[in-house]
Amino acid sequence: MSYASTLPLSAKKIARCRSIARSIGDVVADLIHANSTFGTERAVLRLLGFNGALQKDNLLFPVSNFMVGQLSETGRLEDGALYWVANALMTEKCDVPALEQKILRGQLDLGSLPELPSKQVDKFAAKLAKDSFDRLIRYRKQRDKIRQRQGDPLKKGRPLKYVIVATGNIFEDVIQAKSAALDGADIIAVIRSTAQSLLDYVPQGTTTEGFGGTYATQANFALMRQALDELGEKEGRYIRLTNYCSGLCMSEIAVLAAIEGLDCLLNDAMYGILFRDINPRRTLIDQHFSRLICSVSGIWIMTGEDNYMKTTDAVESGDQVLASQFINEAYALNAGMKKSQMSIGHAMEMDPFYEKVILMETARAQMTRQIFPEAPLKYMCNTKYKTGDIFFSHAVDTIFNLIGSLTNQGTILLGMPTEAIHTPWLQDRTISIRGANYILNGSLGLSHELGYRSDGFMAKFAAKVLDECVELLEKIEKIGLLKAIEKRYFAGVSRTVEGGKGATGVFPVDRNHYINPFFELMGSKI
Amino acid sequence: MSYASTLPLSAKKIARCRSIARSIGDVVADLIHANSTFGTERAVLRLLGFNGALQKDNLLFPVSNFMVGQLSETGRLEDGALYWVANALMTEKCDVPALEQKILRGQLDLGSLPELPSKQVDKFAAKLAKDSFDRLIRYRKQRDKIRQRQGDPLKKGRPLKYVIVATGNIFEDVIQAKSAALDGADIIAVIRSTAQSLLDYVPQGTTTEGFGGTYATQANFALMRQALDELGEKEGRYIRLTNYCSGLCMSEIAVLAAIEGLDCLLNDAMYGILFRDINPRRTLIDQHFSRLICSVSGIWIMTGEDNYMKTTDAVESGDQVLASQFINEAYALNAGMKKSQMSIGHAMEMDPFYEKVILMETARAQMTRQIFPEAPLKYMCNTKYKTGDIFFSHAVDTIFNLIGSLTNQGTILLGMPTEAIHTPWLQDRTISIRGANYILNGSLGLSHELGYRSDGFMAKFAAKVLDECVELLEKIEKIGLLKAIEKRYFAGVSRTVEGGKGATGVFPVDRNHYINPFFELMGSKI
Amino acid sequence: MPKPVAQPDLKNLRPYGDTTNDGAVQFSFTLPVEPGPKAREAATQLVRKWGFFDVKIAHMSSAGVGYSFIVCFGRTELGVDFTQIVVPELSNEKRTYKEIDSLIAKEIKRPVKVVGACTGYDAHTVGLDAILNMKGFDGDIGLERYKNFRCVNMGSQVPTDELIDRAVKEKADAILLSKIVTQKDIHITDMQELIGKLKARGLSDRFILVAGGPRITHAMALELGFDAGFTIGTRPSDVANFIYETLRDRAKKKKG
Amino acid sequence: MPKPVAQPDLKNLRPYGDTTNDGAVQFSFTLPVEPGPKAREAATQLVRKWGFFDVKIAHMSSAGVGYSFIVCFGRTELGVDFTQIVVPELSNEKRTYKEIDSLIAKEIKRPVKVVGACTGYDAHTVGLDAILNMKGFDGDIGLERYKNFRCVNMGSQVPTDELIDRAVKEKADAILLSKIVTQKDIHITDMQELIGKLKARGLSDRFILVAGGPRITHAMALELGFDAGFTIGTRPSDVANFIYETLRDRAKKKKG
Ligand code: B12
Ligand code: B12
Ligand SMILES: Cc1ncc(COP(=O)(O)O)c(C=O)c1O
Ligand SMILES: Cc1ncc(COP(=O)(O)O)c(C=O)c1O
Repeated sequence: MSYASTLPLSAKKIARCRSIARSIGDVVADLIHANSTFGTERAVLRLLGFNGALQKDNLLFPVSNFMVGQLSETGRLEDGALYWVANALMTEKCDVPALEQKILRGQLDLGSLPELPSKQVDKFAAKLAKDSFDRLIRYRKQRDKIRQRQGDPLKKGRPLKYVIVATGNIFEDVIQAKSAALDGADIIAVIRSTAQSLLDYVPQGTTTEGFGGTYATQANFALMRQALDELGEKEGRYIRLTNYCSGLCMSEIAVLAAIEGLDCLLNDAMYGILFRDINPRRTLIDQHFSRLICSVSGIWIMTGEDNYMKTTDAVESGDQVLASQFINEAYALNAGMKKSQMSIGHAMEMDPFYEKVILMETARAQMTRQIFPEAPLKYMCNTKYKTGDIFFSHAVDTIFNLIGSLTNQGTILLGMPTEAIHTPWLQDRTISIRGANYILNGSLGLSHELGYRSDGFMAKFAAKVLDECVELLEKIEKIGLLKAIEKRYFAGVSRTVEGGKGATGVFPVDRNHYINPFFELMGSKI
Repeated sequence: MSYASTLPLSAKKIARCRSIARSIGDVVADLIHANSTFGTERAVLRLLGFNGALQKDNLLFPVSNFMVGQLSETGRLEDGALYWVANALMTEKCDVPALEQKILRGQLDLGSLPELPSKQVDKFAAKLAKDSFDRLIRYRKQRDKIRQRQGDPLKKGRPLKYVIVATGNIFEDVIQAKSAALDGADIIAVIRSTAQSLLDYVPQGTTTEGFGGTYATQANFALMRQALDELGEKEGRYIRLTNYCSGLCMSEIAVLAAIEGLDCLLNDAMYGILFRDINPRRTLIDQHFSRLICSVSGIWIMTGEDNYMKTTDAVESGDQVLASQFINEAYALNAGMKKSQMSIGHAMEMDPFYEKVILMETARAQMTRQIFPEAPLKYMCNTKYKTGDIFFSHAVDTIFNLIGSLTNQGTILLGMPTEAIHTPWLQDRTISIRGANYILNGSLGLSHELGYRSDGFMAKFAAKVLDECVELLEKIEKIGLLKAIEKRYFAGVSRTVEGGKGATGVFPVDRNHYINPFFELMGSKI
Repeated sequence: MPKPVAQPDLKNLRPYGDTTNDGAVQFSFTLPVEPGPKAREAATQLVRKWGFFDVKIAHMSSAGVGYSFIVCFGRTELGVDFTQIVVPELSNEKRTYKEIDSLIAKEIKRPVKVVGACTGYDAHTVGLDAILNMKGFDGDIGLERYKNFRCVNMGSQVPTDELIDRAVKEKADAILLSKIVTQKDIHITDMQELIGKLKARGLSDRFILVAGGPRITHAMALELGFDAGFTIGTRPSDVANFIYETLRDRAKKKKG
Repeated sequence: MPKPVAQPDLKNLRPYGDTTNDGAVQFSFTLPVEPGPKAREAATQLVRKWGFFDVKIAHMSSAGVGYSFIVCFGRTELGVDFTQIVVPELSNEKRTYKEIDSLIAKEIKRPVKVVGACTGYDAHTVGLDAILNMKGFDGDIGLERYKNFRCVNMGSQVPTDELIDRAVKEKADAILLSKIVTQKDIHITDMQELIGKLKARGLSDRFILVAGGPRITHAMALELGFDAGFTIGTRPSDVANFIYETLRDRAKKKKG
């Protein structure tokens, strides 16, 4: 019997997967090149500073939506929102806040404002973009400094402990988040209210009413960020904050997160398509811009492959997960992102009553670790097979934590004993974090102690996933990603190119006039 | 880095330990040769069939105690109880039940009965012993048959799941035991009432009042055995039953267990001395006879080294545990016991908050596995560091189960979430067994999948324990076991040769007249 | 000879720890005060106030910012009369998909049509898919694979009106509604919405109405106006059988 | 602008789940009936009867021979007035062993003598040893290692009379009693026995009486006639400090 510190995986096959994924990415590049979306244009506006809102239907309605509406009505949007903002600032001879005020007060319509010579406008637009970009860089540096000053737990080289808060009320969330951090959590995820991803605007202000989560708003981000910064300062341990960057406002959320100092964002190239029935083109275009923003802001993206195993059997769907990981990686590379920012997602979602389930889960986790060696992998606990037996649930989570430690995952999304019942109570998180503290401390160094048998069950299991992934990617390459999605290659879900929400928010750009200098500033490879 | 399926442990050092342990055993052999005890003689009586009782102080007082009392008062005991029973049966011309009746009715005093020629008595005594011995063998065969017919879970080669019941009421115990078995337990241990080990007689009858446990009586054994046999028959899975064979009635319990078809007995050469302050000579003599009985009855002995870590720090006391294991093994070999009957004990008793505690526990468990390859090791869960946090407790138990599976322990004494609070409720056992079922099923084959790094932390940790054990055994050999016990070599407890309970029950035998043919019949090596 | 153990008191059914009728219960909760003797006393008094005795605070530790996490145990004599409990139960008949298929062929004499959806903002389709999709659940094949079922699975986030429109259009025999998210009782609101809108459109008795989800009980579904409610562990054949039996019984009633 | 979160209601202190004052509690218990809709209903009614609302039976599974294991959640408005809770608390002063040693030297001016034991059939010595033995507990050294403590540790299973005899013989300042087993309230019985026998022998005020164990609280110890009770997590220096302070205060009283 021979053992080694790694599972035997064919380097050639891994390289083959990467190269197919790159070519799948190239096809999507054309789409992105030729089109933009309402979401992307709103994100541009937000980058420029248009983050105010007007009262509408008892909700605060963002000015960026309003502006894109004005431009789209008169067909001006195909030149890019930036162009017309630059034009307006020049005609009105005012700055962004003043312009925003005028728009909010209904004194100005971007769609009908007189047009200045395009050369001048382009030049001014470039300057505006550069200023905004510089601002982002300043935010990033400021954040880096805070992280360093407070002490970054990442440096310990151990999995970060990630927990969610989801009371629906940002003020309760703050209590719960601070408590979790004090108990030992490293990353706080504020879960969004059910179906926020389907809203075609970002709600505004601090909010106290959500279903199964709390609205992602700039004000909520700021409130939570401040609370965690204060705690981090006191405890001498930096606490990361994350939220969801999916849905119809993907890239806008990225902007707000960058401004408010979030550290990570749940962001996936296909999640919205598959799980939220968002138009595929809309999603693919938006994800690119959102990743450009994350990339330059030092924000980790956390991909959503864990979700695939919720609608398929995890034992069988390993190839899909892996294929998607390669695709997510390729798309992130297109956005100029560093591998160390790619928190590639996967999960422990097999039925705990399967024979050898612990072997299969370990093999899968280790395989993922080896294939994405630089990524701060995001490893998600078992959720689907959780039942109301909170004790059993805790046992499953304990094994999850151990596998996470053994296979050196970057971040472990801690399981909650009450996963099958309610969004976590304060004590659920306490129980969960105490368990994880025990495992991470007690198994320190375990990954250096044990070797994998080279001809064992685990080695074969992992090799099979890789083999199947090569096949799957080859099939996808042949028919194209969009066709593959239609044919249920991922998560057993079918979506068509024209279907889904937000399709009308995609528009072809006028390649001669359209400007979005952020692409270049942010290092887009597209 | 190199890995292997085992930890690198010096075979030479292991052999050295065994040889010292044997010599420590030889010294004790002299003690056993020259002495007997009240307990041993009562066990002889019980083997012969004297298991009735008389009412005394509202409790049933065993006839065997009464008979030993009669013999001891007139100095006849030094010839052995068997001798005088044979004499009585011959003078009275009756059988055992009739003789027992006469004694119970107070019609007969063994101490003053006329004495027949010793040759005749010896011969008849030999026949009596042979008959009793044959009866034991019949019980054993009957049990073997039941085990085989119902299906022995031992054959699956996986750790057996051991749980305790301890309501204090044998009828509740039966409900709880059957429930545990149905949930998946393989071995049921009925915990004895607090301090039964200090009683110098075995209580009689079914009992419903105990503190933290239920009295070990023949009737209780029978009731539980029947319940488990019925369930085993229905479920097609044999359920083992165990109890405690320690204290002042060590060998008597062994007899009753053999008669009533128990499968295992908690039985340790030193437990009574160290933890119950029972006289060392008394314990060492009794343990030998109890093991002879277990040996021929096919009963596993389960040794009590887990206890050492309760009064010392488990990280530091590995050498004591290992030394005691070697000594227990040597003593069991002296009783002619097969290694496959020696359920050598150890435990996972380190503070769960120690860094690398999981590595240390795994190394220890694997080391024990390698040193006693044929023994159905008894591996005990964490108890001392359990707190009232039942969730944390369950997490610790989950890891215990995994280590038990990984290192192929023979029996795992499942932890209870409520260990720090009360003797288990029905649901505590359900929770515990469900967790263990998950782990044992999910980690099937894990021990064949992972290798140990040969120069790692675990390898060094285990090697150090072995090194220290050699040293410790050498010191013990030099000063003798009894002196070593006095000097707190084990569990940090000091006991003197003359001190402790039951010392007066030890008496020198008259080597010319004393007979106990069971020694030979049962294959004693002493 | 001691008496054997007492029997469970069904007239005053209480929990069981290790002594029959001991009323033993485990609790855990969090108090918004720092741990310490005062919090311990508060916890003890609290559990006593809830009607428990033999209260043992087994664990108290600091949880987060100024909270105490408490595990405790207590006993009670407050039970319920089990002999008086009546709950509507679904038919106990367990039939295989083949049996159901052939019973439909024989007795209903046409394929049965069902339309299923997760309405409102609920995006949890796994439960409904488990019932409808070919693959089924727990080794029991889904309705789509029955010869005599025609299924439309509308998926998630379906507005109630669209579900009704589709059921009308397909001339469905049954509507299958899945509700997983229960926060703020949204599952009840959405179930009521279906009933209300059917009524408003005069379709109250048109379809067999079946609801399902982890927090749905048969009794509660009946109360809201559904014909059945299915919860955790439901297998497709349970649902198929219920629909078959209901159609059969309704046909009989019409005749009789 | 929405209002920030409510404050915990200390006048009616209730548990906290995820919304301040929500009264959220987790339960688990076992019912002596087979699982099923009837048992589920019984469990729901039971928890409601105990005064809880929003009762969710999260889990019910078969446990053993005819029992149901239940996990559930509920909410309550029944709280306690935290502002009215008063518990006797031990001195909050935390002193190191060196400080205590030198205070004894300065103020008591002689070594302090203590005799400790586990009485009755209790054989759990780890707790008492943790306080007395050199090694101590949790990084805090034991009383034996203090310069100004003289300790006798009688170990386990000590008859109460022997403990008193020894304390008299040693002219002890304090008796340390450890009680770990609590089944059938044996710890209370044994604690009362010590108090009773001391009284009978006219020694009621002779010793500082200290009890310890996982189910012992300071309040309960006071009630039974002890001077202090120590529970889980006690460190030797807590005990040393209490004994020192009590001796000091008694000396003062005598003088004053
Ligand atoms: C998978 C999952 C998801 C997936 C769903 C993917 C999909 N396409 O379904 C994703 C990741 C998308 C997701 C998202 C969210 N989820 Co979710 N999710 C789960 C999870 C882990 C498993 C659910 C599941 O699939 N169970 C397996 C199936 C087979 O069981 P089942 O649904 O009970 O179905 C059975 C029966 O109930 C019955 N049945 C069900 N429906 C029907 C219908 C009929 C007609 C019949 C006859 C029977 C029937 O039969 C089925 C088979 O036996 C649960 C936690 C858990 N373990 O339960 C949380 C959970 C349901 N989710 C939750 C939440 C809050 C969310 C989010 C709102 C979180 C957020 N803010 O982002 C989002 C948004 C979802 C939305 N808009 O609805 C909460 C709900 C809390 C509550 N009680 O309200 C849960 C309990 C997790 C938690 N503890 O917070 N989730
Ligand atoms: C170790 C142990 C044993 C060892 C004891 C070895 C020894 N020499 O002490 C052995 C194996 C012998 C044993 C046997 C039994 N045990 Co035991 N044992 C335990 C265990 C696992 C740990 C106790 C412990 O050492 N804790 C660590 C110490 C440091 O904590 P502590 O005792 O609480 O002490 C601290 C404080 O309480 C305080 N303190 C304690 N005493 C004192 C005294 C003074 C003066 C002061 C100031 C402070 C103080 O300070 C200490 C330090 O902070 C517990 C379970 C658990 N995890 O609690 C069961 C437990 C206590 N045992 C139990 C039982 C039932 C038994 C048996 C009766 C079982 C049986 N039928 O055989 C036997 C018989 C024992 C007997 N006759 O008393 C039950 C008690 C149930 C109950 N509530 O009544 C428990 C809770 C296990 C269970 N769930 O069933 N046990
Ligand atoms: C990448 C990603 N985005 C978003 C979400 C959350 O869902 P929603 O679409 O409701 O924001 C998830 C959930 O797991 C996710 O993985
Ligand atoms: C070998 C052995 N005997 C007996 C006991 C039980 O104690 P008691 O002496 O109270 O029977 C134990 C406890 O672990 C043990 O290990």
